[in-house]
Amino acid sequence: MDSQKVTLTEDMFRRVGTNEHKSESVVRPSISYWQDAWRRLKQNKVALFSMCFLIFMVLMCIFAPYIYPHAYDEQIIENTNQGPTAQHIFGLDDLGRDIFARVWVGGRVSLAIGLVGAVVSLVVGVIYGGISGYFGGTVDNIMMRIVEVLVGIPYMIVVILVSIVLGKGMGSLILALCLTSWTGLARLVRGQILNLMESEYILAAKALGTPTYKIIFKHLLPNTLSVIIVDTTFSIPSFIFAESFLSFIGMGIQPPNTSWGAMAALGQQQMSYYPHELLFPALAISLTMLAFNLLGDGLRDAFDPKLRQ
Amino acid sequence: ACGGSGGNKENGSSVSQQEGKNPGDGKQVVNIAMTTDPDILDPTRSDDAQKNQITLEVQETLIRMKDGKITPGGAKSWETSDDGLVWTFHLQDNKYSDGTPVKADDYVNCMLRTFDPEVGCHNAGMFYCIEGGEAYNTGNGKREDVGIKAPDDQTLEIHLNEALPYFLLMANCANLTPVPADKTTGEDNLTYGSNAEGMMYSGPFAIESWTRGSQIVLKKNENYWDAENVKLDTVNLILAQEENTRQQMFEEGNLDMLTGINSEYRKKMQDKIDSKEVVFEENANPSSSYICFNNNDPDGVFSNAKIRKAFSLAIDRESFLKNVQKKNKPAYGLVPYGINNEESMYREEIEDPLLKSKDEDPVALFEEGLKEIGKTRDEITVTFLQSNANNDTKLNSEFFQRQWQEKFGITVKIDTAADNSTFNNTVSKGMYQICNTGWGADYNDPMTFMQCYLTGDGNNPAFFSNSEYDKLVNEAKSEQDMKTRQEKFAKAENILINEDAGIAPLSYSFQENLINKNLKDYGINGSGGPLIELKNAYME
Amino acid sequence: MNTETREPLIKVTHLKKYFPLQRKKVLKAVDDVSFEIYPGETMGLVGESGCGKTTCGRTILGLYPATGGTIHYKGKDISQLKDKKDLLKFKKDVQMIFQDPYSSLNPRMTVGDIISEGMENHHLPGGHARVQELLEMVGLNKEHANRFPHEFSGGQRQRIGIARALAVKPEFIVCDEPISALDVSIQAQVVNLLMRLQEELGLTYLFIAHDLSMVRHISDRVGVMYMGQLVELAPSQELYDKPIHFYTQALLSAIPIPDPDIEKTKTVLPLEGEVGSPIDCGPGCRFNGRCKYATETCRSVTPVLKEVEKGHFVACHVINGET
Amino acid sequence: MVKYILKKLLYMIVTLWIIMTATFFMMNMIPGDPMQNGTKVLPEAVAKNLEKKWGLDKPITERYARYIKNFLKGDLGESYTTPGLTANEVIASRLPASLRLGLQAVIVGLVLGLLIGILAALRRNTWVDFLAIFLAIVGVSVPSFVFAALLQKSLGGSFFPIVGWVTKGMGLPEQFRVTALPTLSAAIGGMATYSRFMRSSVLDVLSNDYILTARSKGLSEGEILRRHVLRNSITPIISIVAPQVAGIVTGSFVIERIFSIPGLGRYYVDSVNGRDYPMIMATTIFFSAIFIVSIVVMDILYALVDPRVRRNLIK
Amino acid sequence: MSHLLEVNNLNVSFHTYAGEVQAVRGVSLYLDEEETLAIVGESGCGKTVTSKAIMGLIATPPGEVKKESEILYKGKNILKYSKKKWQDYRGKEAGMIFQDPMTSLNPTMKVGKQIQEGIRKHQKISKQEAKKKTIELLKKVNIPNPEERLDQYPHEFSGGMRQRVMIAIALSCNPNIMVADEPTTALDVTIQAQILKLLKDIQKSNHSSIIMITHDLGVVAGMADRIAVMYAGEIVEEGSVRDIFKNPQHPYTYALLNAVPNPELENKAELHVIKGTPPDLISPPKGCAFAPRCKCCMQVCQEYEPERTEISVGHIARCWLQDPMAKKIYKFDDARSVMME
Ligand SMILES: Nc1ncnc2c1ncn2[C@@H]1O[C@H](COP(=O)(O)OP(=O)(O)OP(=O)(O)O)[C@@H](O)[C@H]1O
Ligand SMILES: Nc1ncnc2c1ncn2[C@@H]1O[C@H](COP(=O)(O)OP(=O)(O)OP(=O)(O)O)[C@@H](O)[C@H]1O
Ligand SMILES: [Mg+2]
Ligand SMILES: [Mg+2]
Repeated sequence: MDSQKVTLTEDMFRRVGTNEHKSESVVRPSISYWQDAWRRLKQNKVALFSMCFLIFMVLMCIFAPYIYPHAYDEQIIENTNQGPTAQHIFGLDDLGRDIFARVWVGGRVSLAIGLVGAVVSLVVGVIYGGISGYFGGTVDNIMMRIVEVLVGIPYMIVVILVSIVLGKGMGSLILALCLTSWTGLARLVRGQILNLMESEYILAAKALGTPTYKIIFKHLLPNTLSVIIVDTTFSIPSFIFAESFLSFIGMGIQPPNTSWGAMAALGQQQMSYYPHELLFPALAISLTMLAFNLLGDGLRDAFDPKLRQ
Repeated sequence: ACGGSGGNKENGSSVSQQEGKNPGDGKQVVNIAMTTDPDILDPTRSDDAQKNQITLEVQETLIRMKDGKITPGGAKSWETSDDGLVWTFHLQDNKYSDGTPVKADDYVNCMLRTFDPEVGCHNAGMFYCIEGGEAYNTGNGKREDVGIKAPDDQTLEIHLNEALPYFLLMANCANLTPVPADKTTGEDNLTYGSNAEGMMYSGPFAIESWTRGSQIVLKKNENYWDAENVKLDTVNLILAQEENTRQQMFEEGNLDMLTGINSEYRKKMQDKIDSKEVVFEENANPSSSYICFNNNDPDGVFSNAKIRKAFSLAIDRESFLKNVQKKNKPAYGLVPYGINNEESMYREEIEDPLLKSKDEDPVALFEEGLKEIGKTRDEITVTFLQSNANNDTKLNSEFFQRQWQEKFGITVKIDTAADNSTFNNTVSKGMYQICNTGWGADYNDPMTFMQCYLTGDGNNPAFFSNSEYDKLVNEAKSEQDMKTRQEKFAKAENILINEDAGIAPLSYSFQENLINKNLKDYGINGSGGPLIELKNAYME
Repeated sequence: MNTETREPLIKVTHLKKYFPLQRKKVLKAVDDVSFEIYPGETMGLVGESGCGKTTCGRTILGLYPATGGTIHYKGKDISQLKDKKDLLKFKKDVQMIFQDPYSSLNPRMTVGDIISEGMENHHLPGGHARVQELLEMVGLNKEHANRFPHEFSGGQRQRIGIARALAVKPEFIVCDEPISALDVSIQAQVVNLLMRLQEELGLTYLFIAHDLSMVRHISDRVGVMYMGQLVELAPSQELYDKPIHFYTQALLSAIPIPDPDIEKTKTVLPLEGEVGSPIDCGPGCRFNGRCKYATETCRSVTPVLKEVEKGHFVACHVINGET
Repeated sequence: MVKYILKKLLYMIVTLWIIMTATFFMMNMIPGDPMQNGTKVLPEAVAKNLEKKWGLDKPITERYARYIKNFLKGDLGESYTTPGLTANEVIASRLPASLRLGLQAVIVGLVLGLLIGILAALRRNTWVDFLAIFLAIVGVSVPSFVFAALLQKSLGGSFFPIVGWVTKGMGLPEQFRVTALPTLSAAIGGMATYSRFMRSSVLDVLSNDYILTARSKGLSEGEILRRHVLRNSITPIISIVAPQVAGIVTGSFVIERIFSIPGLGRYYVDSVNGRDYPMIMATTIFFSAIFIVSIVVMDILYALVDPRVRRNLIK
Repeated sequence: MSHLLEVNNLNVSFHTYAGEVQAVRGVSLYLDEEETLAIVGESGCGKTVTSKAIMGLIATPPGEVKKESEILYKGKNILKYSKKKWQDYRGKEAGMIFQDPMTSLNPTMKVGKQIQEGIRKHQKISKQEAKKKTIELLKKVNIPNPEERLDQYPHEFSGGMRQRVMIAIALSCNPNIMVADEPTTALDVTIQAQILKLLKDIQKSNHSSIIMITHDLGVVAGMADRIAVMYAGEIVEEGSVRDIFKNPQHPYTYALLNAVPNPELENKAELHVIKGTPPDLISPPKGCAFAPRCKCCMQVCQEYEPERTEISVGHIARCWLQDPMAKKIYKFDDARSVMME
């Protein structure tokens, strides 16, 4: 302090007055919501890595089958169940097919189904739950009873009916997948929205004459984003397994095409003798899941402006 | 299991514990797995291997097989009339576990219930050879007119429509066991066998407790006519539906027998087998698996015999059995090993019919067939209907798919039936092209297989129809000369499998079993009788 | 101020708002309140917390359906506004600044979106430029449009709320305790802003607060509420100088004064006795349990607003200790 | 409260009725019939006879009316696949095991899930947290039957029996041993979900002001966790448990199969498979009832835990 | 001379995504027995953080109490306390009344239990006795029918009543120090008056000291013995009530006093405001933190931090205007009138 004093001159005690502009300009550079979310996502190393991993998986699913020398349906029948070798790095399955090739072919189906299923039930669940929660009262009561009815009817019967009415194919597979899968999310969203309806900003929006659909989509849903993300990322494996179940009963993809779920189900039988047949598809599912979840966590944080500093 | 045997741990599985806790030297306990959960133990309705296994330990059939030979069971002797149409059985002095004597009427009652339309027994068709049976069963006849009578308490008379040389072999069916009429009156006619308490036990063992979905405990029946030769005190039948589970239980000593193991497991256990720690045994299990072509194919593909045969020949059965199924033996005929024609084993006498054509080129045949039906290769898409029983069925179809696609350059689609019911429904209505099914012997005679492919038979999923075949098989029914009979069968089989290729045989089933080395004198039956005969077994 | 001759902008007559509770009980949040607000004036509304100020304001705006009574806006009964277009127009004309600056802004919307929401709803032109203009009008920065509510202090948030209300060019604004949650220096900023806007845009305010000193400063007339009822209504200076109702007197005496000498000597009129409950209350003056002058009449007859002096209304049976 | 429950009961009855009706008509629309069950084909006359016995020859509306009539009398009909047993008997004998397995699994899943979730929240961004996320993900992405098989392989043996279930007269310790592995296998999926939700819920609660109040009283961290954090963070979990309870009860048929548990799960699958109409209806009714009841129970629990909700609930 | 509580050079930072928020920067203050110290200042200037630091309630992470900080209670540095000692200190020696009564009570715990918790923790007494004590406390804070109220939940209480419950909790172990963080901001004036009276009464009967945090100068005038004025994490002026109200020496203090509407002001006249916003504490300005908003700002203010200058005994200000050199150029009154413009 003393050292400072020395430098003080009378000049320095001249009045400069307020510099309002300066006091206001302690602002940080302002960027848009999406830019900011993206910036924050980039800062999250784990989420970024997960995203790269997922992109890698997708690229592999698209291209690997073209590059890899072994076809996914080629049966090297003499060497069934062979463990990993230099030639077949993930080994062969119980019909002597290359598991590495099959993992990527199966990934096409599983990733697509996982994503489509997640997106469809996300959309349906969110809209349904949103409407139910927003209107409350009798509407809510009836809508929730419908959910209960849907969950109550035996799934097998519904699925068989779907396959009869629509035939077997991707469309009916997705329909069967999503028929009840959205109900959990719908209930979750509804609960959240019932809470949010108490918020004053909803009242404010009503006072401004904001139409109902806008209140739901602009005010309510964004604020339930974190549960939605968690639930959705968590639901992906259940779609992957549901697909394998539906394929098993003949609704999904037809052999020799395959999926991770189907491979895992097959591998599970061989678990004690040929663990590699379960290991690789299970690993593919788990790692993808892990990546989805970590990315989901990152997204949730990135989209939460409260965490923005 | 615990009779001082070294391999067993003190704390067995919970289910065997109540009984097996005290490994006193006198205790004779055996633990066997149930692979499915039996729904009813009414002998009349015992229509699958699992139910047979249980029923035949606790009920006494007229005869019992021992080492492939017919031995007296509930009947101590029997004779047939000269025309072969009337069988007379003289019964043992047998008693039910509660001490009531077994009467001939009880056998009559059981058989009558088999035909009783109210009961709806799946096995009834097998016994249509009994006079008046079919009529009663289908509602066109009266109960009194069925040709099974009890002139006195110890005598049973059975009147047949035709002189079937193999009828005696059907006498170890659960449908020919005693069920007292007073237990099956009114409501009980339908509910008999749904709980352990309401049943009567005439066999070497009696059910002591039945926990549905879990286990059945059998106790020695002290009133059994041959009780002195029954050495086991207790048999625990433990439900274990997963193969892995059963294997682990066997290794832990919770099971004394493991049937139908696969080659992987055998390899794993080979050391123990070699060192005689466990006993390995193989037996023919007379059932065969085959591919059914829809001979009435609505698409007009498999109505052509050449195409059928091409498809049949295109399958590399050796590779299939060795690399995919890893058990059983390749089949080129219908009648499996373990089926006798009188004394001789049919399959050992008669060469597999398809072997004759083994060297024919399937592709050439296929092309000929195509020409006949006037289609080109590209026009053909074939759909394989697959049941969704388990992952193995899937594997099999994918193997066939690949084989056909590769060889014929056509598209083979796999269509999976949503469930059992759908599969049966689709097949029985003929709304499929190819599917995979099989048949297991009901009794130890080729007829049990051959009669299925008679024109219009209910169990003819291929809708196979060949008048020559019909003629041969029908003649064989009452042919008393065994040699001629065998020839007729051989000719018929050749028509079905080779000439007309109505179906494509895949495999004969062989069972590999592992047995606790201390278990002695058990029997493993092929056709008829309990799968595992424990009447004389004991633990060393 | 010669307000009487003019046509009132808002006319509230016998307004009632009851909230049904469990077991058939009702909470009478607003019970028979009547007053008028004239164009261009600020009417203050004070009273202790929970006395129904917010409810009153929201009912006037039609955010809560009224249980009884009528509200006329520019001579039209708002409960009769059935036409969608009319309703939208009404929602454009009247606005509210919410009490709680924290919960009244959607945390996931940028300030720009919050402000432009109303403009979009009413298809008002201007877009981005108008948002910036509004931000500057309320003393915020242009760049703030891209930020989120939580990045602002309470005072700034309150100003966002004000900008949101102003965006639709309303004529009448209910300011629901816009300053209670703020610290002194920011309170002053917000009040200045409101006054400036009134001057520039000719707005009419219903200014709700419980801090009498601020209300006095901004309002032309002030109403005092107690448990759902209006107990006193007078021009602000008049009310401050000559409070009549005992509750008003107590309220005024409790205002802390930022001067240690006065503070240490001043006496706060004690408000003792039973605080009544707005749930299923019967007739009688709601204040009687805490009023030292209460008589039998006070317990049985509900007092109505009487004009004691010109423009000064009081609802009390016992004025200045005399019956 | 009583009124609330009565009202819910009424809703439940209506919902159940709709489920029953829909199921009844839908199951009759799918192909296949109960006669084509076994490996052998029934003679047509016999099949006709059975059809008549089961009333399948009547028009569907008449059958529906009769079903409802019988249902109201408490008669669910006779199972086709287990002749001699009425659906009532099957349910009565099998439901306890399923319910027990389901409830034990939910409880174990909850306890473990909550514990993991709490630990993860308290040790946020440490290896504990990461391990918890990892566990959760493994928990959802590996199916329960794989876990069951692994558990059986690794722990099954003399202490934890490989198959079997509680029988009469078993002591508590023994019941524990018998049920441990199946319960654990069925619990893992739920555990994963609960731990994830619990983690964020605990974090939410920890950021509340009343935690500071509790600290300012001088309470130790343990006391704060027990008294203040737990109760408040469990409330959001409760609402996701309800569907899971029903899910575990219906979804445990694989586990029931692997461990030979005499539960109802088998019928849920097999009854459709064999077109055992009375059993389809019976299992549907029971599982739906369990689902709906668990939702109501959870609502009530929610109210018990959170006094604020209590008020709204009654309203 | 030793004070009951002495805070020396308190520095608290929060580590956030954006960087380190230096919320409290070198605060020093003291508190004597039976004294009321008021801390005033704009929102966000670090009042709550300071009080939380005194209670040891700064959550780490993200918070961090810097090493050089010292808080002496009865001569002992509590920042060096073990967990156990902290638990004994909190509640028993020092109790805190939090800012927001709506969120500071556990919504799912009965009010009685929340009060008893602290009592039972610090005083080894039976449940019965604790209950009795709780009822006494509730009576003391003027809650009618305490016996029934005990078993109710916070949401069944009005805001004022909740704040009283908070006070009861803070009082439950007769602490020597009561830290009251804006105890009345959420309340209306009548209730505010009651609560303030209550606090004063309790202080008298328990001989305790109060740290009162508020931005309501009226409240301060009525309650405080001494006042510390904070701005942007620093104490800018400190002195007795009269010093601050009658003889303020820091421009921020003038401005603060000036912003309150006073009865002399004409109806609807513009109120005096402090223009601008407080600095971002992630990068506090180089010189005096108030400089950008100060109408008397000099060049030196923008460059160098002012020092503590003692104006009279116990009256300290941190402002370059106190510098002898400034006094030469500026007249003190000038500065005041400039601020009041
Ligand atoms: N939606 C509602 N349902 C039930 N009661 C309500 C509702 N809104 C308000 N109340 C009750 O109505 C009464 C008046 O509430 P209101 O919010 O209008 O008071 P206020 O004067 O604005 O109080 P404050 O100064 O605390 O904002 C209170 O007792 C409150 O509990
Ligand atoms: N947990 C935290 N993380 C980051 N910054 C924080 C945290 N807590 C407080 N701060 C920052 O510390 C500074 C001082 O906050 P503090 O709560 O002490 O203000 P205050 O003076 O009590 O204001 P108010 O009057 O609004 O209560 C603020 O700028 C705030 O943003
Ligand atoms: Mg209000
Ligand atoms: Mg604060």
